[in-house]
Amino acid sequence: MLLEIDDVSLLYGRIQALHGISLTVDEGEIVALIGANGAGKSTTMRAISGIRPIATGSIRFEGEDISKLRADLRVRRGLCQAPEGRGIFPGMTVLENLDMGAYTRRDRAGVAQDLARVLDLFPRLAERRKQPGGTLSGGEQQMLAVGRALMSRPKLLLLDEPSMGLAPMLIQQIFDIVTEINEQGTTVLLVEQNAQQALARAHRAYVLETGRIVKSGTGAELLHDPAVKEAYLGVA
Amino acid sequence: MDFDGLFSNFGELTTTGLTQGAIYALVALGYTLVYGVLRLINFAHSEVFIAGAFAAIWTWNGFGLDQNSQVSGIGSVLFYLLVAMIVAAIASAGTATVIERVAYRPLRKRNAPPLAFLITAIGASIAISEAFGIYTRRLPEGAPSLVSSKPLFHVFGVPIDAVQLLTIGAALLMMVLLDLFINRSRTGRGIRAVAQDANTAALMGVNKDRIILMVFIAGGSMAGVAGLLYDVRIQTLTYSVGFLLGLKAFTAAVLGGIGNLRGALIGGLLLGVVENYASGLFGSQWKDFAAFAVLVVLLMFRPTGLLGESLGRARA
Amino acid sequence: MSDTEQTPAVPAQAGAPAVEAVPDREPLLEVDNVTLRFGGVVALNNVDFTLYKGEILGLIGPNGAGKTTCFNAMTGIYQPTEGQIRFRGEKISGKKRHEITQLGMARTFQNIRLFPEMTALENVQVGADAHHKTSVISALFRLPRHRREEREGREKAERLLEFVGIRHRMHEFSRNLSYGEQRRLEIARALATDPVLLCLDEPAAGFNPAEKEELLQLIRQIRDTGVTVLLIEHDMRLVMGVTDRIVVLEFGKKIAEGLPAEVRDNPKVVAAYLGVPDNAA
Amino acid sequence: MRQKLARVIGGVAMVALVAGGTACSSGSDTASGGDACGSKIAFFGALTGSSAALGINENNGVKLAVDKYNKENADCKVELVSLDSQGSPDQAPGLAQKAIDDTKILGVVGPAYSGESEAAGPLFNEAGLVSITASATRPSLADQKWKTFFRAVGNDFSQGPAAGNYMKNVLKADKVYVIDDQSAYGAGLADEVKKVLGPAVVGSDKVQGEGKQTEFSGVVTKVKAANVKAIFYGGYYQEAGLIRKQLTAAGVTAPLVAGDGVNDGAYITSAGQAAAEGTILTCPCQPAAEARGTFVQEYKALNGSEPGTYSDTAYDAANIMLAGIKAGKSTREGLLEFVKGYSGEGVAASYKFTENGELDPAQVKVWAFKVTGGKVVPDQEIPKS
Amino acid sequence: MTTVLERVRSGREAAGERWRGAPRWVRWVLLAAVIAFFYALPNKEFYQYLGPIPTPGANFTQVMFTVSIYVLLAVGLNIVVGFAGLLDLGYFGFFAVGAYTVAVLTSPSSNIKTLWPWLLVVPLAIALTMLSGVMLGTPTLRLRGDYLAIVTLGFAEMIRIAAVSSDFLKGQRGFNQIPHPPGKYADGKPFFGVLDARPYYWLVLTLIIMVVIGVRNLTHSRVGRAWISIREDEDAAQLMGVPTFKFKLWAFASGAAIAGLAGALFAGKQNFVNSQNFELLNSIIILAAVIFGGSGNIVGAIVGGGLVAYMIERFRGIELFGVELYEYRFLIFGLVLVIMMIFRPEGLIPNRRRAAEFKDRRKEVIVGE
Repeated sequence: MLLEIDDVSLLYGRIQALHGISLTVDEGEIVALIGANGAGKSTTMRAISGIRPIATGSIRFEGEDISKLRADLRVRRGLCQAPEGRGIFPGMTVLENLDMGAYTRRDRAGVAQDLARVLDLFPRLAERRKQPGGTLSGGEQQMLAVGRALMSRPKLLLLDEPSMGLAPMLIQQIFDIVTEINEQGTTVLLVEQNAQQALARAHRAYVLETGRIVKSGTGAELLHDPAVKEAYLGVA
Repeated sequence: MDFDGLFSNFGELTTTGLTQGAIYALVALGYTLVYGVLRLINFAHSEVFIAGAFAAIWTWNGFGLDQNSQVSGIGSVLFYLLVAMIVAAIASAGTATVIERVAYRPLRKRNAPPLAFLITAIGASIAISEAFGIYTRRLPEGAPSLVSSKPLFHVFGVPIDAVQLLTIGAALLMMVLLDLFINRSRTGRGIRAVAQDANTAALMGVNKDRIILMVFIAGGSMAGVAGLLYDVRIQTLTYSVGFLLGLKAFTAAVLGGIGNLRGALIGGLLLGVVENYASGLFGSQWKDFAAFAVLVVLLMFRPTGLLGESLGRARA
Repeated sequence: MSDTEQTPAVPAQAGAPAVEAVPDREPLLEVDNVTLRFGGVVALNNVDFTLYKGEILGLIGPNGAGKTTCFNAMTGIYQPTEGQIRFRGEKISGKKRHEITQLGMARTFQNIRLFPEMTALENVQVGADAHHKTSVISALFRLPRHRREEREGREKAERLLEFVGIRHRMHEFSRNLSYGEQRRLEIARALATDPVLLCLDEPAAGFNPAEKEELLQLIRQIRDTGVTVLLIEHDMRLVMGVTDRIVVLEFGKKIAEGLPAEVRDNPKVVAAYLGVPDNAA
Repeated sequence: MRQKLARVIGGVAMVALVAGGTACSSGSDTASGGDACGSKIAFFGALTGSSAALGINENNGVKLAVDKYNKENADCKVELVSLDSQGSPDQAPGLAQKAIDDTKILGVVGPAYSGESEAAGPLFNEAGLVSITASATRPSLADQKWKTFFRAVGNDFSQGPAAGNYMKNVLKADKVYVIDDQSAYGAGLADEVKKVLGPAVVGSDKVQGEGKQTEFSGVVTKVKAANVKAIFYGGYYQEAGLIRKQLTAAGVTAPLVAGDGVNDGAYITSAGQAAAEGTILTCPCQPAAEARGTFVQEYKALNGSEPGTYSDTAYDAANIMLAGIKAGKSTREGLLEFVKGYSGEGVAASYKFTENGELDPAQVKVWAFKVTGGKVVPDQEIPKS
Repeated sequence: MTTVLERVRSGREAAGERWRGAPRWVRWVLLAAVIAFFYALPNKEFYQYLGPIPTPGANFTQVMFTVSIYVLLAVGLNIVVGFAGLLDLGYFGFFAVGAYTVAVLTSPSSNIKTLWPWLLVVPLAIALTMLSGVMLGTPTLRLRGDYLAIVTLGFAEMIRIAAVSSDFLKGQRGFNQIPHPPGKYADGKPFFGVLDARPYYWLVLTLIIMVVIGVRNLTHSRVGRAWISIREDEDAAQLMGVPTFKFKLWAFASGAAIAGLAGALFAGKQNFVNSQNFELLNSIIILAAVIFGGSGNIVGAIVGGGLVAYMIERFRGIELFGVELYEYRFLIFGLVLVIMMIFRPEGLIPNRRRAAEFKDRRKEVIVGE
């Protein structure tokens, strides 16, 4: 078990955003977290990466309880998130942004290798490597965010809405890359609005609703679950 | 208004203004760095400057130099300057670190609102300044005259002396070093990352506490060097001078666009020159008035300063 | 499944217009070829649509499609780079935000923006104050006019809290309300400004189906009191259930406009909004 | 047990008091009784804060006077109360009231500065509490019809013209630059100097006092460009030292002439010996050799430091009051009358007051001092015109 | 430490609850008792029984006058900082405007020699201060947060320099013989004399009560709601139809008016006004006082302003291990500010709303920090 979340609750001020969430991610999996806007998907991600404190419950990574660990130390443990809304450093060039992904790493050779790999995955980024992140288009920023997360060579990659604001072609591309990354050995936890794509690619998935997990199963199961279809795919 | 006073002394007012401005700029960097990363006016930064300035004087005293000593020989002068500079930088960086630890970090741990930070900053500033005042019995301390201010050469008839060269040169050198540090080093990249988006930076594995510490150390060292240059130039130090100088330096930082390193330099130099022109034009008593008037007017037309805000956003 | 025709909604106030879904086609808000750029990013690209009096218009699109940006342009937060927006025939750009509100446009926020340190009642009173004339002087000395307006404002606020169903919580600080209550409070506060047009920005985000159902009823009731509603929403069921017409944005562009049924069957919309099925791009 | 002890001690104290009282009364006239013993005089001035040096000088002078008096009259001591005003007019009324409330306080030496004198004067006047200032030289203080105001030094009208005359006649300066610190004292002095020198003043500038300004490049530049024979500074030693230092550093060699506010050892420390050399300091007082007798030695023995500016005048002011107490004036009215009619010699001057409390102009002597070899040495007495 | 603090906190909360729970008449009686206490305070016959409360180093009545002026200023600044959330670091500048208006128009040493009576000038001083508030606010209130802070600081410093350096404002020479407020005892002696500070104190105390009632009326109205909504979320306030700029200007102007009143009272009592009265440090002390007491709460501001002014004077005349504590008062003041903010950032008597917010904020600390 790579990641194990047990009965996690989280508060925003006095509003409870998560009510006892439990989920697991196994090594080598793609796990998707789907749900409507405001259901608590991104909040879950923030709790895992340590940007928000949890009120109760525990988060274990490779068997170690990391619930009280500082966010940057979680990154050092091999847990890296490409945040929602991309979180590009607008004043840094594409290369510098990618370098930030490798901030915790000291092996120069490995970093260079990964940089080559990322630029290979995203040729657009290679073209714009000297350009400040703020001037990229939405899709390019999304690629940069994913590429940057990869630069830390994470054991578990957390992707928060990688398809947001992207044209269909690009969505396709991003998901292809997610699959490819996964095949290369990175475990992925994916939060998606685009349930169709997410479920199609994921090994397993959880459905969140108002801060609770209401359903879970394999991607295929959920993809064909009529209730899920109606609620999140808009298909009556 | 004394236009004659302004024009006949234009050259010298400019050079002395630039010299003073260089000191403002170095102190302004500290404000700008901390503001860029924490969005906090580090009100106590003026005391960081004073700590360095006193440290330099006390170092010289330790070598048996007082305000009446004459030092000759370029070698020994350089030695004294260098030693005092290192001590001053360490003292200032240390003071800044202590302020961060004692006054700011506990508040960050409690997620206190910005106003609370401002008040602790003011409290720390008053307390440190008073501590120096009580220790020195509120009397001025003299520094030896290490560098001669006899004119070395003339440019367009304006005499340039060694103190001016040293001050402006050292300030520029420190600026370049800081610029390199921020833009080239790994820590510098961390600083810019935290300044632009602290949460995302944490997601990249940046330790915010460590970065904040580095920012205080970097800003503190700059202030320490500024303290040394101040000693060399003015040769006397009173515990209370930090307040106004700090205020001016902050003004300089805002003028240039707070959070913007190059803005701090430009703001500092501009402020030094403008207030000197004003003292030529209206009389020295209106010098500070002019400095603040420039700030107010500028902010009305360019609400984020000359070069605009933010560390890193405009490529630092 | 056009729910609109079969609404049994009880009008909250007397004199509500007929429940007939056909709008009287009097334009209320005209978005006229609006383009908006931030730095290098084009957030809105030549968006063009009209909102008619009395209707509920849905503005939909995937996350990041520019819906909220469009909203912000309409409420005067952003100035369009090109094109213009007219509300009740008047140009929006150049108007101060509170003037736009006083002109009759009110909104809620995607990420709730109440005044957390005010009670629920006070929050709504702030909205009601939009049409009050009390001066500082009359407030200072508690002159009769101030007291009258204060009483009226309070009564109105209580009525609206009753309307959205959280009157029993009116003395709580808004930050202490539950998520659903906060969403309702935002609507009450917006209604307190006596809007002609109410803009709701993802009011159902974070709601469970039962809560969504209640919201649906509430939106209909609001429309039935004569208020035109612009609704940004993700939840297709909600949008399909309540709107008269739908505008679809994607990637800052309008890709479709029409009746809910038409929109739902539009292949472009299906592709963009519902997600591209694997191996179908 | 404890209570008993307290009672015993109290009893002893009472006896001592009564004994002291009778001992004293035997030596003085019977009318005002023996309760002049155990009375107090107050010193009023800055003892902390940025303008404390002057106040400390004066307080030490008063301390010496009281100390000497108590040694000579061991059976009838007088107590000194020091009130720290920080030189701020804000604080002055509260402290003045404090002095007034204490009915044992018969007279006040001070207030030291003109500003606080303005604020405290009306209270003293109302309460009939006599005050002799040893250093507040603003002329207008004497014009406010305060019955209780006395000044043990000449005002700015005496010192200013003298300084001007010195520059004109002794230094033969035909070009003078005048700087002041905008303080009541400094600006007043500078105005008088300007009046005397007339067209010889080729430029003037103002700086900020009270330690607010340390960087004088603007002034220095202008002085340098004016190429003058002498520079006059109206203000206090702290800024004077800095200005002198920065002027010398910039290569200006013309001598600095300043008033008694700069006449303090701290000036030389602040300017540095080399730069301070040759500075002319005027003072409406006489040099030690003239009349000071053993004052300097005694002052040093008591306070451990050299007397500074106004230490002597404060000493004299205190002695005037002590003479009154010695003469048995045990009420405020009595002491006030005594001071009004006083005439006698002090270490700094001879004292006699005019109708509105000024030092009799005939008694005002202005001397010029010169910084030589790191010390302030007397130069010459300046004739009044 | 924490437990003591917790106990103090819970005790205070309990007291607050009891206060709110008490019947109306009980509250009125208590309030009347407190007010009566403060009216009685400067009488020697009363305060001599109060043990360590009277200041040993200065006349207590005079100190109480200073304290009351600070309280008035704190109440005024609380409108600007506490309610409208505008960080004003130069508030004391308005005090200076008020005091100088009185000085210039009444003092015989003024250039214009109008020699008007004090009472006539007071409304003028308030009006002029309000006007200066509007003049400062109009261009600067578009700036936000820290920029506003530095600009107000700059303005206050400009006022001070103008006071020091301009001929018209007489600099350090100042204005003397400023008239006192009118009023005579039966025997013809002036009520507001030179020696007795009590009438001045009573006057300020009465005005404080009136001002507090006025401020309360404002905060319980549309105006107060507008201020708080601006503080909470300026954008949302605008979108709810609040003319934010107008109300920010009103906050500035009302705050300024109160400072102007304080300045006029000060000048009338002090008899003498010069540039030394207006140090920048005063602005900072008052801001600290408001935050210290509990910004956004009128009672908090009163307590903060009173305590800070009183504490600074209280150190006078105390010797500890042979050193006069007065010398250390600002050192102690600075340290108290730091410690206070760390352990109680919401202030001594926070607004109920604020207290809850701070509690929640503490829970939301980022992990590991």
